Amino acid sequence: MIKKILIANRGEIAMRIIRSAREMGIKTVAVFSEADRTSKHVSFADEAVCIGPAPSKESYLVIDNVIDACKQTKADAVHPGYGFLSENETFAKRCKQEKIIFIGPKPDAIKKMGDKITARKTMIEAGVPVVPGTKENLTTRKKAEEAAKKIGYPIMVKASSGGGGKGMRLVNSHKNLWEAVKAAKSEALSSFGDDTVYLEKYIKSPHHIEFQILADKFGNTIHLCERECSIQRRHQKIIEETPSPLMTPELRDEMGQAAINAAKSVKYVGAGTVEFLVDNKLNYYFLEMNTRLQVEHPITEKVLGIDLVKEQIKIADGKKLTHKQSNIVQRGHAIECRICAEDTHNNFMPSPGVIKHITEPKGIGVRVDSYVYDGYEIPVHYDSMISKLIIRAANRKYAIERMKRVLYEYRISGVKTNLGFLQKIMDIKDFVSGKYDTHFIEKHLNTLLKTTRATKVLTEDMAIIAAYFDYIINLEENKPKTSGDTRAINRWKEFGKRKGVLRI
Amino acid sequence: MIKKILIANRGEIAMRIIRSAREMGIKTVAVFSEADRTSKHVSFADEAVCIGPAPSKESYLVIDNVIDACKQTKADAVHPGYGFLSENETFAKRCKQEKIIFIGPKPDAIKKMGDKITARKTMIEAGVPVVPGTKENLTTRKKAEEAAKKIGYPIMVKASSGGGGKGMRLVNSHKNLWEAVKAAKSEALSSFGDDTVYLEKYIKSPHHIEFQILADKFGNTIHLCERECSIQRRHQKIIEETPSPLMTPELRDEMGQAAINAAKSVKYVGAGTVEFLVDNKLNYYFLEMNTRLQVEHPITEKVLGIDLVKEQIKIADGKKLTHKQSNIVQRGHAIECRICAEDTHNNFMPSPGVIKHITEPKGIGVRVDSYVYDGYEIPVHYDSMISKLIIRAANRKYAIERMKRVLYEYRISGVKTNLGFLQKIMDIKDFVSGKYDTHFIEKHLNTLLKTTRATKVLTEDMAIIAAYFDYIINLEENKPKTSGDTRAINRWKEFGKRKGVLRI
Amino acid sequence: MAIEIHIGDRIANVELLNIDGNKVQIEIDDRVYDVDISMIEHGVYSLIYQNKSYNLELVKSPDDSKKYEVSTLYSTLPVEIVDVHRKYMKNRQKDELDDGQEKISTPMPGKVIKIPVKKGEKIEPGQTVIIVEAMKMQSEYKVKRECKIKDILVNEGDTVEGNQTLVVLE
Amino acid sequence: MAIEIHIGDRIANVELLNIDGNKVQIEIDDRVYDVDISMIEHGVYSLIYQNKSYNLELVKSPDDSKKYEVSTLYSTLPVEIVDVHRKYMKNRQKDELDDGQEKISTPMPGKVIKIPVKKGEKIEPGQTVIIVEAMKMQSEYKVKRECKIKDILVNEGDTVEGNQTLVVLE
Repeated sequence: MIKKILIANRGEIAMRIIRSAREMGIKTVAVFSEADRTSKHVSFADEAVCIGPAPSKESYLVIDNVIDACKQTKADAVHPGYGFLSENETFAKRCKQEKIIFIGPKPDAIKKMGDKITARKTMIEAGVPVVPGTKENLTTRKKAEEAAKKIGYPIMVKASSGGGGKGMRLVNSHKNLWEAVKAAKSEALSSFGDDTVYLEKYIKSPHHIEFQILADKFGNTIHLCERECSIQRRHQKIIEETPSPLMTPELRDEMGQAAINAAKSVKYVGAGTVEFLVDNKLNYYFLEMNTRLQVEHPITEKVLGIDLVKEQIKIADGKKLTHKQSNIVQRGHAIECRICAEDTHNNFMPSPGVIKHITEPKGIGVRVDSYVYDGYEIPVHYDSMISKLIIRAANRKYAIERMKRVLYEYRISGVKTNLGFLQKIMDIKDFVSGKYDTHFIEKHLNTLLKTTRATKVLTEDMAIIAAYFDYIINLEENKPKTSGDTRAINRWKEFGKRKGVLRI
Repeated sequence: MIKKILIANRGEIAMRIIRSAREMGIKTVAVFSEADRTSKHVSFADEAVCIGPAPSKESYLVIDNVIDACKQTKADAVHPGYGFLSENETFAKRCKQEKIIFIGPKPDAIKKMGDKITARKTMIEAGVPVVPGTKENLTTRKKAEEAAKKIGYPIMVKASSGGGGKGMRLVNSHKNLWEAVKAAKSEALSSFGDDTVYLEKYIKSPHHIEFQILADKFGNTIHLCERECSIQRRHQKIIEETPSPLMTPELRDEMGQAAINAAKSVKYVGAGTVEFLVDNKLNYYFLEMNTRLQVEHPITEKVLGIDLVKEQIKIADGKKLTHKQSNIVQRGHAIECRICAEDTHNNFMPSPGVIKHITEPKGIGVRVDSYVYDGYEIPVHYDSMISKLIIRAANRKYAIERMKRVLYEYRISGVKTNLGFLQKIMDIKDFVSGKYDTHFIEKHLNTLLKTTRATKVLTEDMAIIAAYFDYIINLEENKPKTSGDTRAINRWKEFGKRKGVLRI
Repeated sequence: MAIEIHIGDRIANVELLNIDGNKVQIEIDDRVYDVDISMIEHGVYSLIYQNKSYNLELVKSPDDSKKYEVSTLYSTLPVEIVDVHRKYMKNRQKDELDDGQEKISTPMPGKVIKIPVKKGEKIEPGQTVIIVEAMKMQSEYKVKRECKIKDILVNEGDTVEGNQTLVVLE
Repeated sequence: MAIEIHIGDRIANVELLNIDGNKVQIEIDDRVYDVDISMIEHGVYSLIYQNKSYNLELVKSPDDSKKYEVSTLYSTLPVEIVDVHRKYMKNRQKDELDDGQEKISTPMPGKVIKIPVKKGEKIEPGQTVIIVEAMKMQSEYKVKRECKIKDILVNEGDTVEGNQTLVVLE
């Protein structure tokens, strides 16, 4: 029985894991870098260990330090969250050596799915459709051109160890091919230390649809339906929904079975996600498998009523799956928006800083997974995602209405966020009708970046009045105090008591 | 089509109604008393109208003022919430006269269900089981004693217009009967202006179980399963759950059908609740019908995925029900705790005041319906309930684990609350095993009021250290300022920068 | 110099030994603690001691900057900083309390419903002096000893503050 | 005396006419408003005007107590209080801006990755002067005009604050 879990992560996902562990009566250990002493996961966990300086490479990514923290606190299991060490084969192996339960798949599954060419080969053997392309590293111009001819242009050149859009090139014709391959190889070598690249047919109007998988140690593997993740900027998802507007019950069964086959082919254990590209004709192709919990896992939890972190822990503890495939039915519709501290008008550049005031949306069907608070300074060292806004409603129409309501209810001041950008997406016709692919943001960027519709003079005037009074109250505040009460609200009341005409 | 709803209420229920109306694109109007200018529903609504001084009798209960506010703002519908005017036949009639849509049943249904003797008679005619007892007002000693003999002791004397435990007497034997009747009559007259009382058999170990009803204007009536509400203090519910631990699928069907029959017998339209007493042998008896939304409606929303306020509005707008009885299936388990500003050690006496700081629980399966915020002063004029904590999980065991987690995560400082009392209930064996009736709080009161288990010296020492530093920082603060930065956290940082030994 | 801090019934002697950024060394009775302390939000402190993480929320008494309620995850503790002046006052207060009940006040704001006694009236133990209503609930305030109504400071129908003296006894 | 308040491009003349508790009378340009104004939380105001409820959240600029961002339910507006001194400064600043770019700074904190120029070096329009990384994203800062590197105030590997001057041009 797992008694104490160390969470080798930070931010909202550390909070999320602590919550489920606490419900199960399991103690939790937070690790933190020197930049994260005031992060919420540190004070929220039962124990906390500092594992190094601010940069991830010197703290969250240092396997020795994480293992040390486990030993110090006698944690018998590690949950890696997403990012950081979550898909690191060496870390998973090391945990095994040290007899610490790694809450995730076996090192071999991580390895096989981590290398794209190996994954492609494994899928082909398992009968899972992959995008037509090559199975080997491209070494000569001749081989590359022959392979490309077979596949047909346009073609994608991809790095085998790649991710996040790096080491990728789109090639439209024969004459640019070899140059693109060379460029991709050079970028891949400098980014991932591996220049292996391969070719894939370019899928037009692709939809990014993924299937959640759960597998126990006894070979029972089920899928928990799909998530539609085509709304992306800079190759990163910002809105996910389930069910996918593109999905049919038949296709769900078929793709779900393909995802199960993919997982079984690497003897997968735990929670994982099989990502597919789907074209407009509903042809689907294996893209990659993420051997960890996904950022967007809560939308699955919302429509299925299942706690995925609890399931992960139970599986790691050697328990059998209690859910059967036949009982997995989505109810209603869920959407997630990722709230990022970023400047949408400046190429989505991160915008860290001090959060002045947060008002989080509440009420029916809303879940906010966040880790920031009033006065918190977002560190410059890590990701710009500060919160996930997840809603569920009875159907897709209601879900969009609810997401609009909560996006307007959400207020974050002090840093720039993408809240306004997300609000506008909810009004775009293609989104409302569910007709979109991964080109959505690109296609609608002009509309999305347009300055907010003209505000009415009346609203402007109210803003002027509020600013005017705040300014005056602050002038008063800087005068010598007559009262000991420093609560702003009472200062205001005192200010209001003075009847008569005030002139400045 | 309803375009603008005035919410004739305050607090969390006003917020809850505004949220659903906003999702439907309907404008909202808040009304407020002079004591509620800074209440959240006022700034949250699109419009706001002051309807009188602090006491409810001079504001929220004044029909003319509410109708005036509707006319001023051209609201075409009124949602009465719960309490205040929600079960006031005169108000419902007046709305009809003024051509304002009253979001609730017709005045006649309110009237019939509002008078307990009339309700009992109506139920008997409709074939709904009622507690054995009398159907007429008791006027003479002889009649009372004859009727009591037929029913058998112990017996309850109840006021026909009664509620909240007033005008009720338990009688164990013949010789105390007439005295109890006279006492109940006198109390009923002074409390409700009506001395009509009747007799009912006293049900031992009663469970309070209610069924949610939805009915449209076309005669379609369905039930939305039960809520178990037996955990009560001072005759008021504090914890509700669904499904009821007592329920069987057969009993659910039977009682659900009885609830539907009860609603149909008064041509009920809208959302309503039929309350039953159930004994340990699963005999059930009609208790009363609440012709409005209940405080505890969110647990039904959680297990069914249906927005009850949206349903109310759609029905009032003349839409047909879209849900079918066969599709109404509870998924998982939901619990609600009512968070009250009260002194549990002093007979649950209300404890209003200024809220200093709130940390609301978050994460998977949690919903908090509240209206208070940091610095808000709870008015002395209204109810002491400041928040509702609602959770859902896959089963009852997980639900209790989750409720424990979120009760500890919830922090409210500045006023006394019942959070600690609720935490203890989650540990009581009878609650955990689901074996409880309406005597639960009474039975376990001693355990529930025991001072929290002894804190460890280590924890005490940590509390001492925190208090020590806070005290020192505040001493520093009162010295002339050297920095313009007034944020406490930065003062702390400055304080920390000074290395070396500090002596006081 | 060490100071005295009361926590419930316990009296602890506290001395700060060293401070270096967030790391402090502090002695409580005979135990020396090396603690990493940080203020997270206003009044919310995070302490880490031997890897254990403590999240403590402090509420200062509105009337008294030396009295706190400190909430941990599982309990709320009353803490009071005691200096020399405070010690003298505490002893004095104790003497006064021994003399018995001197006034009637309510712990919370409310409305005076009824005052069934008059100024100068002699009353018996257990007799009701005033009835106050708050949030729909009425509370009767009774005297514990035989005494005389020295003064009545409020009228029926008045709205009163928490801890306001309503009736003075002698 | 009226004061000037800028909101985006608009310049409004504002004069407070009367104040009575929460009720204020204020003139903006030619319109007179009777408004019920209340501070709810720190920096959050509730205004009621002709029954319309406005919930406005104000964020003061950290560097400038006269600059605000005011958020309504649907938009965020830049508001600036302008007095005589401020007016003079604004005009002066405008003149300076016309002279062109004088320094390179970054809008957010980050880490200096590379400085491909040297002090005293003459550079062309569009040439990269410094590369700064924040939150896994690198940004190149380029010059708009032909100029000379007057001074470099940071080193490669340095952590920099938002709005800190990194390189001075001439």
